[in-house]
Amino acid sequence: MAPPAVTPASPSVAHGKRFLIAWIVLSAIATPLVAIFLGPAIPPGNDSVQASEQVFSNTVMVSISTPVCVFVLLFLLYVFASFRSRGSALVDGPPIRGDARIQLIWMVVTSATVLFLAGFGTYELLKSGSGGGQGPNAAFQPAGYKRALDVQVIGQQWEFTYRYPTYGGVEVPHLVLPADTLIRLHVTSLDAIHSFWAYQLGVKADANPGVDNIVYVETKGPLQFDIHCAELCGLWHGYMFDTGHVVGASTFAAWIKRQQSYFEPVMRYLPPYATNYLPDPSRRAG
Amino acid sequence: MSDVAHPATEYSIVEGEPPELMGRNLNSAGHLLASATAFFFLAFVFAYFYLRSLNNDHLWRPKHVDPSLTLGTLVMALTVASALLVRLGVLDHRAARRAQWRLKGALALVAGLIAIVLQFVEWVSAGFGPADGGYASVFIGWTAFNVLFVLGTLFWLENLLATAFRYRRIPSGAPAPGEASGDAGRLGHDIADPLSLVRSGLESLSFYWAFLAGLGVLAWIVLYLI
Amino acid sequence: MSRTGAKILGVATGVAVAGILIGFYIAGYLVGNTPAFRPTVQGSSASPTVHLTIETVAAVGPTLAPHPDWVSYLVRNNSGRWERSTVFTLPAHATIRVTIYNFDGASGLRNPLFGRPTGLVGPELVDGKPLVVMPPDQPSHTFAVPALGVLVPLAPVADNAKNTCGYAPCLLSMAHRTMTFVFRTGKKGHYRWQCFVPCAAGFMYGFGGPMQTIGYMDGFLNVV
Amino acid sequence: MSAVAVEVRPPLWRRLIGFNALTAVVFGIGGYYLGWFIGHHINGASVAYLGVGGIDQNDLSVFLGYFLGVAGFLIGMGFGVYPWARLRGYPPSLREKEQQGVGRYFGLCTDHKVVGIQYLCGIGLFFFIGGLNAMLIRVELLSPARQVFPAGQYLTLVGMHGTMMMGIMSSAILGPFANYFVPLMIGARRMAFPRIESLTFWLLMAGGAILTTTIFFGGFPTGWTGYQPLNDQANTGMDSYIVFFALVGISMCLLGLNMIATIVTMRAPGLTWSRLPIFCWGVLSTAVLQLLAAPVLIAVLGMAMLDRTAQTTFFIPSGGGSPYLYQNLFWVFGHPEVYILALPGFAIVLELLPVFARKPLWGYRLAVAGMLGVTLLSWLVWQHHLFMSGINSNLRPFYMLSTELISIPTGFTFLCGLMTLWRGQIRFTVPMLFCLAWFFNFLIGGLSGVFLSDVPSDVTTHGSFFSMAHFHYTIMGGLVFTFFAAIYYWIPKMTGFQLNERLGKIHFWVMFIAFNSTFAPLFAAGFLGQARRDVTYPAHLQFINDWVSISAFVLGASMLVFLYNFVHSLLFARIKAPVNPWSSLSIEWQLPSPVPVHNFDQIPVFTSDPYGYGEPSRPSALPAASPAGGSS
Repeated sequence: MAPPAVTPASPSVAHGKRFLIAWIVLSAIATPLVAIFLGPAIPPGNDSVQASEQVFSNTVMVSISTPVCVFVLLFLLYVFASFRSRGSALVDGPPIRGDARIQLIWMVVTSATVLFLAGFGTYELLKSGSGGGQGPNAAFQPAGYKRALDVQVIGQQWEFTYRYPTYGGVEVPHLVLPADTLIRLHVTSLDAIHSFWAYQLGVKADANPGVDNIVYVETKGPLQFDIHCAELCGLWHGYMFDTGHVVGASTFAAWIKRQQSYFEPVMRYLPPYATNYLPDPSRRAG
Repeated sequence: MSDVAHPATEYSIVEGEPPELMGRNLNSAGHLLASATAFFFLAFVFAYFYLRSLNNDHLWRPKHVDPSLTLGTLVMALTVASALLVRLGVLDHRAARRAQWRLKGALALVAGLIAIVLQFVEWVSAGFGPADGGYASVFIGWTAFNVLFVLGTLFWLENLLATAFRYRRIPSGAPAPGEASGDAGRLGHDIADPLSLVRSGLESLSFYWAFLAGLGVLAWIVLYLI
Repeated sequence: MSRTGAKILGVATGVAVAGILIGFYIAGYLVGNTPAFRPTVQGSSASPTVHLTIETVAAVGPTLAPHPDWVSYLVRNNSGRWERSTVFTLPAHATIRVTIYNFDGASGLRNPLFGRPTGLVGPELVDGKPLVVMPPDQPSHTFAVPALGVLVPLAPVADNAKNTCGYAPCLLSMAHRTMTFVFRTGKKGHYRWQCFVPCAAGFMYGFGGPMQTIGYMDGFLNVV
Repeated sequence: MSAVAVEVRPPLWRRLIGFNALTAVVFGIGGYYLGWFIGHHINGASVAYLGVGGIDQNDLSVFLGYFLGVAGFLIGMGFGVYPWARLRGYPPSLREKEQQGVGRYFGLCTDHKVVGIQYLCGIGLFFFIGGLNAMLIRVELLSPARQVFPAGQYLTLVGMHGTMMMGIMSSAILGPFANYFVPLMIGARRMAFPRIESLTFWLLMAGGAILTTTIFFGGFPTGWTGYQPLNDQANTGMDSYIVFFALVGISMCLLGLNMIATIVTMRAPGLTWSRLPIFCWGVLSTAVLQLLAAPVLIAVLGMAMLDRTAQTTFFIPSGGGSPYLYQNLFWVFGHPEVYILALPGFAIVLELLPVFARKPLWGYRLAVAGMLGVTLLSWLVWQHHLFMSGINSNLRPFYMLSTELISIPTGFTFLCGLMTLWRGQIRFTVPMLFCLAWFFNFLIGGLSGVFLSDVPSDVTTHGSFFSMAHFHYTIMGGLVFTFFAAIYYWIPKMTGFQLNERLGKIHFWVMFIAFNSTFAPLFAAGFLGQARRDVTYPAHLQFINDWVSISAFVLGASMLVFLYNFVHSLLFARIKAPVNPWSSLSIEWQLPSPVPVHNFDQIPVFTSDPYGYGEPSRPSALPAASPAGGSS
């Protein structure tokens, strides 16, 4: 059996008050520091409106996380320093089995935080789509979406190609976008599931076969950005990357003209532009 | 050194267990198994309605994909009948009408087996293959896995029937013969009353089999009627 | 003491068995490595030139691979023999003159865009004639290096051709089409190349098996 | 056994013949080839897909081979004896003959304590194989472009690591520790279904072996999620994945069923629901998830199997199916699965803290509510894995909310754990260190999870190394750390021998530091644009990746420290452990070490929960006054 243990006399120090004051002070110092210095440094940067919104979201997240993080870590450190068992004798702590008040406060605080986060996320999401794939029929569209330039992103094993329906449906192997324009990307796939990730633009949308996954992005100034597949799609998934460009309007016009003329011969073989293409799995000569 | 156990204890002393424990275990197992089964077929129900709502490439259900309603209804009806018979068998067993339970149990087993045979007939005569669109896929998948579950349950039923037949001459409550556990290497026997265990298994089986038959009715409604 | 000895022996055996298993395990992964083929380099080191001769076969045959009926690329090595390697070591900023003999029939492209050759120096010649675009039902395969922008569709052997090649190695006396083209390697790096035609029949979407195994329809250009 | 004269042991070769692991392996291999030949007989060399054939891929023969192999394996293990007896009408036996000696660890044994130790070793084996895969992955990622393993092999490594860890480790606590200690904690002599208990273990082992054979079939390219239609497209190596995960699913489902039945029906007198040890509550909630989530996985894998063999088109959009169907169903299983991995961690932490803080568990009811809340909410969040997939985009706010709601019940666990420490008399033993590390790891994991649950922040982090680091913090930091806590805590009871405390502390500190040094930088790597499962990455991330790789090797080395400690302490040093080295009040520590076969002379009667530290009425369980059999 366990040796008889001694319950220590009730502590004279107001541990709870001491800890709470330390937490509030530390959080009050750390949170603004994190919000001002760390938050804006979190990628993906400010190269598109959506990317900027993500940075703002990340800043809010990391700022709210800071007091939580400080609370738990400080609590652990405080406990380690104050309540370690000293000496070799086995001593029992006070038999406290709970405290309804603390439980209630904790529930209220965590629930409020969580509800705030969910509300904030929803607001950010509905404002502009925030750069994530939102499928063919999202209820909320960003302002001015009717004037957006349509560009189709076609994932296939293992390359992205792009179609510009407003420019005769020309299809090209590299992505170039005009600057300062709201763009509606229609992401789809011809075979497995891919994910179109334009890192600096803050865009990620899965390419599913037979699905028109729409994502809005509003470009800013000229930019070179990385495109990468972010959903495992087979052997060359790791090599399914490319570099895209955001260019001025005149450069874009010249570029699209060059593409139209180079890919003119293949235009008559391309299927008519559609929001998705269903490949026929049985049509193979073998 | 310890109040509750010592390293070396006569094993035979600790052997006895409260006899109703097996019944309670089987009862809870029957319910848990039923809930797991429900989640299993939930996947197929979801697949049915999901693929139907998407109707990709208009291949949800081409015209010729139309399994025989007659055979489907027969399969369903036989399953339900079998479950009913088992339920009635339980009532017989409770009322110590053991010969009648054995008869109903055997009939239930036969009904279940015929249902499986008819299911095979339906697959062979369906006039469409698994590759003919979303409905065909769900139909084949759902019925195939249903047959597996039904087979397992019928095996359970057969076990109880076999025990009931084997010990049909032993009066209820009497100790079982030495080979009761079926394990030749075993010295003693731990089963006081094999027929009481048939009862506990039967109660549990009856619940599960009724549940599975209910899932069969659901499958019939979903796959044939809507 | 002998008990301890037995235990030590037991643990040592365990360690040895584990070591051997781990060795086999890692080796199992490494054997998938296709040996690289290094063609001879001609010309000055400032403007090196490499000639690559490649053939595509409908079935690689029992002598060359563990999967005899997989479709595959083969390369003519420096001693003139056909070798199943798809990893080529090439110099940087070099001119690569490629000849591809295609012995396979038409499969058809999923994306018709890939019927248009891109990224070449000069035109792609099919049996000596320059190619502008290939209709999407035609190509057997493509030779594509996306990171270099290179894409070359391969013309098929006609369905009714006589003397078709069943499996490798195929002789030039058999029915085939010849593609010649020139491209330039860029800066140093590892470039994957692949086929874009769903040519691996028998698999969903034609992109399984050889299409997803290095050494058949996929490979690397190690530009050094 | 009763008074039988000392038996003369038959010679070794005689003991090897019979139902045991050796026979099982032989039968398993035989069964595989039988199935393989049947499959080829039915289909020839190739499954003709949609009428187009000609490639030597016959998935049917591989599946049949695996199924008959597993059947042969189980029959060889002795699982055929019972159904065969039942088929002929013999009634069930409550206990099979208990075996003696080392042999019982290599066969069907219905003693829950033997199964617990089997699980510990078996899971440990596959944990090390999975860990070795991780080491190989990090070798590959030392360089941004150079290929150590060819691209396809790399994907197989990634897939095997993920699948092995997710599959095998979902029984990491429930397998060894719940099987061993739940019957003890609730005052029972056995699990409700001892044969099923053994079956879950051997199914898991058969599955692990099958997954390892994927190398011979060309591996599989899909990672642990097995997304369609890549899954339909892949080599026969994919079949190993499907069979493995289906076996794991069956094993998990039965394990959960057995646990629930045991806890519900077999509690000793006086052990009311509010006296149940918190570990049992954690096991119960995990078991509920296992019981209900695993069938969905089995069903969706069944569909994938039919797609690959019978050529149905569940997941092929141009055949009337949809890949979304797979994603939905997989994550309906997949998210509860994540909590199947995390909840036992909560349970271990809350169970161990009172012992080492010498205080009652703070807020017992809140802790239970937290676990049950997680159990419930984990069913409502699965589409947050599909935030970027374009599916049901108008439901994203709901899934965002439900996902973030989970942090409330998780917060209960934190509150209860932290408040148990408050004013305690904390002893920093090795198990306690691992539990305390859980707070740190799960804090980071949980906070990073908030980024992933928020759609705008998720855009960049989704599918990147950020999410990978997140779930390693929650699963490795949450499960594996508590797994080791449980090992260090309970091994003295399971074996009767002490583990070396000094080595344990070295293990802890190396593991803790290396773990954080491995996964913390990966948050940055993800934010900087490194996608998961990529064999390449941008060149400017090489420093981070090299740092991570080296830390990962140190992390791997820390496991070797543990292994050395384990083998050395239990085989060579063999220092007898005190019966109750931690002075715990829990009932398993009142039993002799190792626990006798029958557990209890008499079924105990419980008078309180086992957390009465510092309270005057200490004993939580009394020996029953009446002889055995008088329970409830």
